[in-house]
Amino acid sequence: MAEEFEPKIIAFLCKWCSSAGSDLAGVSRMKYPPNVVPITVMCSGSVSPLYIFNAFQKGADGVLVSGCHPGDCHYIKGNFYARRRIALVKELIEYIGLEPQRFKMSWVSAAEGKKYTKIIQDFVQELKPLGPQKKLRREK
Amino acid sequence: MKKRTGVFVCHCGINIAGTVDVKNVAEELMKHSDVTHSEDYVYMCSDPGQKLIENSIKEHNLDSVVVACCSPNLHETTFRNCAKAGGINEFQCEIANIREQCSWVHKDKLKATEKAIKITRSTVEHVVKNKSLEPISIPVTRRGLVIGGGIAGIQAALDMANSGYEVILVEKSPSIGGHMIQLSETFPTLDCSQCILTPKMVDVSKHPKIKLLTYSEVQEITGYVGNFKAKILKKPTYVDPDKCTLCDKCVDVCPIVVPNEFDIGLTGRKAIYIPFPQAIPATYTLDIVNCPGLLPIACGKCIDVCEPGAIDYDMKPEIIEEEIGSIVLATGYDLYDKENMKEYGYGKYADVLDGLQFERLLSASGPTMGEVLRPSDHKVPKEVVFIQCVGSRDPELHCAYCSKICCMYTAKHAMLYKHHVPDGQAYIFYIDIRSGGKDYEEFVQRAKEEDGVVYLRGKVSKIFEENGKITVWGADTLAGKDIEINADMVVLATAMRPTKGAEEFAKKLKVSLDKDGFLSEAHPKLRPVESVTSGLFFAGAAQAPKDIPEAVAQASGAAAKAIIILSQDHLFHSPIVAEVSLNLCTGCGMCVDVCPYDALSLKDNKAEVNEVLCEGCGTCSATCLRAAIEVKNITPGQIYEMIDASVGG
Amino acid sequence: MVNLEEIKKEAKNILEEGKVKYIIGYAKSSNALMAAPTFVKKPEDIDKLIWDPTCFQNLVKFLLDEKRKKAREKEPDIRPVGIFVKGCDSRAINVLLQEKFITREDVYIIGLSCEDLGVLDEKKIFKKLKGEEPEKIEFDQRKNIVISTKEKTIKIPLKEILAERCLECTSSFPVISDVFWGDRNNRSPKEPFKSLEQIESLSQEKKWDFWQQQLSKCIRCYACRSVCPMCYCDECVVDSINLAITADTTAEEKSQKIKWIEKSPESSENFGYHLVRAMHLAGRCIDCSECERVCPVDIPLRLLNKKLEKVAKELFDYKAGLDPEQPSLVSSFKDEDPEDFIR
Amino acid sequence: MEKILTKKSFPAWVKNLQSYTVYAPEKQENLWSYEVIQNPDKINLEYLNTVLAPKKITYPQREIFLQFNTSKEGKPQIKEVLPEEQPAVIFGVRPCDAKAITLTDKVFGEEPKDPYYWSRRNQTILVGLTCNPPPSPNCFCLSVGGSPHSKEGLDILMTDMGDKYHIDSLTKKGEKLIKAAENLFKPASPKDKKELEKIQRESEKKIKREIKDIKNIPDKLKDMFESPFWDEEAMSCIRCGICTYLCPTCYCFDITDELTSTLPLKGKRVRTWDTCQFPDFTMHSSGHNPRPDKASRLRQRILHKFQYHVENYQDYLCTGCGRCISLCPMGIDIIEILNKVRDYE
Amino acid sequence: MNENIYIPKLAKIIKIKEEVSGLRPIKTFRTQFVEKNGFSHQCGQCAMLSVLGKGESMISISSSPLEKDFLQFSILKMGRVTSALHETEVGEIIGIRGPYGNNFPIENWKGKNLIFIGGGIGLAPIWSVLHTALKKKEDYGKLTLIYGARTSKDLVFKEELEKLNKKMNVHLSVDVEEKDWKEYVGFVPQNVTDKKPSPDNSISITCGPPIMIKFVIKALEELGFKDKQIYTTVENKMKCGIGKCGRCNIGKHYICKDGPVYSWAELKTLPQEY
Repeated sequence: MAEEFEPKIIAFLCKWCSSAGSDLAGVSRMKYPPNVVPITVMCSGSVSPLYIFNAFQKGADGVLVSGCHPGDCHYIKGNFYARRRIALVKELIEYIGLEPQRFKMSWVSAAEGKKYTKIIQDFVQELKPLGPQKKLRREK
Repeated sequence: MKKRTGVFVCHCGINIAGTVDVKNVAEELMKHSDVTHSEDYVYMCSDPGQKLIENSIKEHNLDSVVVACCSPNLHETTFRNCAKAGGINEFQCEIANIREQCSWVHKDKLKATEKAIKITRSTVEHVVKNKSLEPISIPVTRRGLVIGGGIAGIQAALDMANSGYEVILVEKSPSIGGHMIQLSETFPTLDCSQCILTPKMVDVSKHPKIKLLTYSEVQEITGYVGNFKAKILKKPTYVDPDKCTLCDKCVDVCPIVVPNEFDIGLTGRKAIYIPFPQAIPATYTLDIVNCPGLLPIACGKCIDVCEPGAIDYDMKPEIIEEEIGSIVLATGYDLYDKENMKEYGYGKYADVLDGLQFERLLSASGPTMGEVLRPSDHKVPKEVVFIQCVGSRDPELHCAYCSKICCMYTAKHAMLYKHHVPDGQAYIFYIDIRSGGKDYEEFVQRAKEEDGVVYLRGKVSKIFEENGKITVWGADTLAGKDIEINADMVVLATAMRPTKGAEEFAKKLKVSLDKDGFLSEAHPKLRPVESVTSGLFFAGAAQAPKDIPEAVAQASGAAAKAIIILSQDHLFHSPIVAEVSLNLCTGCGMCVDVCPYDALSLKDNKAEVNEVLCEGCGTCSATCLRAAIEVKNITPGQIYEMIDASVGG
Repeated sequence: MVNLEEIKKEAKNILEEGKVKYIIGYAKSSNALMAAPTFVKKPEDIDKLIWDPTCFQNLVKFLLDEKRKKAREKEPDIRPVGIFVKGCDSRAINVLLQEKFITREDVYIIGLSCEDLGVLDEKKIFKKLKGEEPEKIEFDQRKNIVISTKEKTIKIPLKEILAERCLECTSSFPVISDVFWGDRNNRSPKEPFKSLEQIESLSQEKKWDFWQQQLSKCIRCYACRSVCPMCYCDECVVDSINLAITADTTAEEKSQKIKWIEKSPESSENFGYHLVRAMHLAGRCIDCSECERVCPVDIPLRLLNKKLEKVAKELFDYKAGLDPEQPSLVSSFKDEDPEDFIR
Repeated sequence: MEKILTKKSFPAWVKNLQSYTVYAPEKQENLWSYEVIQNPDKINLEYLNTVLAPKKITYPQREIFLQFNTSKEGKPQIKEVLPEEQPAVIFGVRPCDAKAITLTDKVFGEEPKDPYYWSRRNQTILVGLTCNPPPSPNCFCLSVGGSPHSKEGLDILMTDMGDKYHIDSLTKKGEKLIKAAENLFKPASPKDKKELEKIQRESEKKIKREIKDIKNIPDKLKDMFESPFWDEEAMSCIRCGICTYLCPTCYCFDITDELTSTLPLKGKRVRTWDTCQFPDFTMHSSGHNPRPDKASRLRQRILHKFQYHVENYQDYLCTGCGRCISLCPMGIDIIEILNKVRDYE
Repeated sequence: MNENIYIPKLAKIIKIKEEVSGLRPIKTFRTQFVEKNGFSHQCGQCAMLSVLGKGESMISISSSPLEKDFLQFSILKMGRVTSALHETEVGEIIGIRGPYGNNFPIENWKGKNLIFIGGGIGLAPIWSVLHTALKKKEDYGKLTLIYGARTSKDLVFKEELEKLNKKMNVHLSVDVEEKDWKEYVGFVPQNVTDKKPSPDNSISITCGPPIMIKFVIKALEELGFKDKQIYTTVENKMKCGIGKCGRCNIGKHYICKDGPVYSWAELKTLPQEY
């Protein structure tokens, strides 16, 4: 039997909220699938669309950008810029026909270990039926 | 140059090693061309573990280190210090979080190991492109500036000065004292406001470390934490305080009478005046707006009678430039403009007063020498209606917020009224009573029980004057009936607003304001006295409505924060800051728009980073269309490689 | 009405007075259906200038050349350059002003309203001609185009062959100018984003098939970015053409340049390029649709940029190029920006 | 060997060429392009100029040179990647495009030979079609030594004669194609030949554009290197790659490494088209650029085609297809430029 | 089919020497082919060096063709590939293809005095011909080297230069005055004018930054050198090495094929596009 498809997910987590939230999930020993590799950035506002496209080009099956809730940004308003920018990326990605499920944004505070766990669990579940992302992936 | 990176994989007992094959992680990482050495150990953070890293650095001549262990929040500092001890720059050490983000959240050892390898490799990619950095050192001008001479400003200035730092205290009116000096007695202890404040005012004036600039306004603040420059406009008073003997002759001869601000228009003052008897500095101010003119032909009566020749019509505005290290903003509050409160007859009927006016009526030094008399006919009012929440808690028409102090001062007003007019009757219309605070609830109860103040829960629907009485229509929602009171006087607890002009002033200082126009603190819980701008602190009602003890407490807090800066020769700032590639920058200014710290500006058509202000969030870098700006040690080039490692390619 | 003779008179005046360095306008080219940019330096050459629906090009692009040239000169002539601009072109000038790439003093804007028309779509004409080659064209009363081929002369109502963007244009007159001809009537097309509907209505897979087919044609001649007045970077982020290298750029810096996309015209790389370009034009694209016109392999690039124009309008109420003082789309936000897509 | 093939039989002929990959012009939306043909019944030879010349098949925009694989220890592996053996026939090659292939043949054929080019080229059979009428209003093949019925570079030249094609087989490769379905062809009669001559004569008359006295141009250009002429002509250039990428004769390329994995390091070295019109084409890694502006790059394009190549190979590097004129977004017209050069004083 | 000219041959780095440090570092690499092959070069030729994954860069061969055991390259860290080369260590394997270009016509120079004039890294291509001449000293007349760099720290082959002094005339210079510098201070062309090499029966070979070459030639002309007595090498961006990729041309010449060695007589006739 063929092995079940395991999606590869890149998660850009802001250092102050979402990364701390994922730490909390760890400290609380919550369990989620190991498909996500986190890349901690200073702020969700620093996630350039280039990172997202590049992750897909390099073969990510899903990309998550996660930051502090609006108003809670460690850098005051970085996540507001992120929200606008990511909205554009999301619309564009959908418009060119990439499955919209492959790209997500979330607000995860440092206290939301549970939410982070849930987001990853759901993300993996949603990606599994889609199979590998080949549309934007570079030829190997 | 190719790096010589060491990778150190921690077992954390079974915390990591239970789920992650740490040996395998170490082996896999050895395949990386920049990894010179790789090993695992049971507890990296233990003394022997740290020693091991230190020794490996020396033994293998490493120039960078990745420790794969727990969250960087826990041991980043530990291992960076350890790297430093090994002789390499602390920024050449990065933490791969394979515990919280890996071993603790997974069960499948094979997959967890695979993920741990990716995380660690990603961190190696991060560190190999790290630059060695040194914290940015900022020299500090060890002198403070306090803007606003009310109780908050006075307290902050005294605290800072008593810690041994020079302080400049700037007050826009002719005397310090603020609103507190206008008050009669203070809740809940009913001690006299002037009695407790005047000594502090005197302290300010006498303090060798405090430079007091009254009748002055800060026009511009430039620079950054530790190195601000302030431009202060000192308006001319036309009176030389050194020559003036306070003989009062000038006031006697002055023909001009205008409403007295100190008594909120309940009395008049001359064009040359002392704001109030205990004013600091104790000197006259010639109010140029109301004076007929600075020409002896126009009037010149005061100059004629002034024997010491203290009056000088040629006095010019003066711009004073000061260098300071930290700033406390205590610009205070104003009461809600009477223009907005027409429905209560305020400004229309002489016997409808606001809280501050009533304070003056109660004050022993007030226009009535402490007797409660109606402004209209100087009769003792027998029935007084106090109305709370005038303009507050009314999101549709006025201010949405609670002005916080009105419940207490209204109780105090009613109580003091009863002390002055024992046979009078005090009614208070309220929505609900907010008396959180030490001895506050007891105080309100005392008003109700001992002084028989009648509390009516409900709103007032109409106020009108009839036959020399002020009729108040209202509802008692507890009793469920309409109420009509024919009062002699109505006192409105009007909302507190930020001082007029605060908005403009905030813009000048690039301080952000909240939706109500109060100063916006850096964090509502954890940084309540700090502004987003480093080195700038808030005290008093400028930040939000607050009572005296709160204002004083915050002022001391702000002073302490300001002193933290002043107490150092140099400030150190994280070197993880943005950097502009001048070749690529086209000067579009989008980064300047998004920077929350005003750390970016345009100079010669290129973006320029003020490293001291930059907090390294990187929003500028994602906004820049040309990749002309990036944050050191977390550059797009690093993320690019980290993505590679993270997808396992 | 735009009167060419009046424009020429103005052009002559400003050249004679030395008010401008030269004028960038349109002249006839060897292709009857397309005007060519022309650079008039001498008053006696103004008769070259034309103004009709064949004036496709967004001449604002040439202001970038002018800026580069000025930067190289030791003692540059700082007089402004006169330039013909249509409604869309004027918005490009506004974006350049907004991004401080040019200053208002750099240009003398000769604003020309398209009024109720616009420019031609060559492809639409070719369809009508069914393979015949146009030899001569004339415009009849601003209503029809009269095309003579070897075989015959046909008359086509202009509305039928106007460029798609002109049919969806909401401001067909320059929003910024020094001199102006024509009317300033705001158009309000019923469906300003109609051209997007067809793709938007497709399923995800069909959308992908469409774009995959379109973008795999790309030969990366970069005409789209070369013609775009908003693509003024010396060095494109996705494709480091190293123009920004100077004598003091260190080897380290050069070697660390990121290759976001490869030179190979593979699907992934083509998508990489066009997606990033679309993102970079979000809130900046002024829909001159030059990118689409110049594309030799007919990729409907306008539909990419137009989509983000629509998103910007609908989600953020933002339209590019209307006001040089407004902050850019991505360097601003509103508290109430939508976030229903965020968990 | 001259033969006649009825149009009806044409698909049958193509069907007999199963051992080849068959390319022919195909209309995709609004533009013509050479594509692999699955259904010979659908070949339409009444086509205009394709946007990309058949050079996209003989000299594809991207060619993998080699694959590599390295590790921290041990020596790197390099694997040569030559194009697969796959004989191909291209139908409907315009004589100008065929001539262009002969020009690139010379460049890539000069020692040392380019192995990638030749492994494709050796297996490609070019079946041309006389241009009657010309496929583009900007055709000027006659001016550069070509003609609408030139046989140069072709293996077979077909000429449309109404309901039939005249098939002129020019090389052994061409013969082989005809032999694959010999029974479909019949010999051309003298009448056919006469008609052919007429058609060909007429086809020449249909070429509208020309460069007069082109012979003088190479010499003229020699003295114009420093001329401000180029600044003027290049004013409206936007430095895109259309003119060169679409040119059937332009052959400049770049070689770059592309990674497919970083640990272990794996990737490939590829050749891609490049163009003298891109600013970085000649930029040294120091930042110094011998051709720093668009004027010098336009000059290079013209001089390469009409001076340097003539000096090196005694032929223009231009076959008059007119693509660069038709598709220049700014209306830059090489014929006009050359005419101006000729008249330049 | 012949050998594929685009496939590099593997070569091991057997020695690395840091010549110049700082912001514009230069290292000399000695390489040996992993497998024997027919690679054989002549003075003045170049080779295409590969760092897999980074790309290729054309570098002039600085060792003499008479040296059969290794190939030597002196490389200024400049861009992506040269930076990667600078990161390599002894024992690592790189790719080499070539040799490319023409060569100095040293056979024709027999019996003549040779004057080598170099600036900075420009000594590398000269080094090959200089050493060849040295090895066959008897075939040539007087040998002179005039060489300079910005500062003494930027001079390449410092130790060899010292030894060279015994075998030929060596005149070093630095652009600006510095402590303990006993030789000439000033630009290389000035040093040429100062040292006044005689044009009689001489050939001068010069290489360095374009601006230096220009003024050296002027200085030589003033000293009476004829165009045919002056040789130089030129540089342009190269990719294929065999005159096909179309980018290194100056006029009809492709430097990788028809150059890089030119006599001033030839170079003068070409457009100034390098």
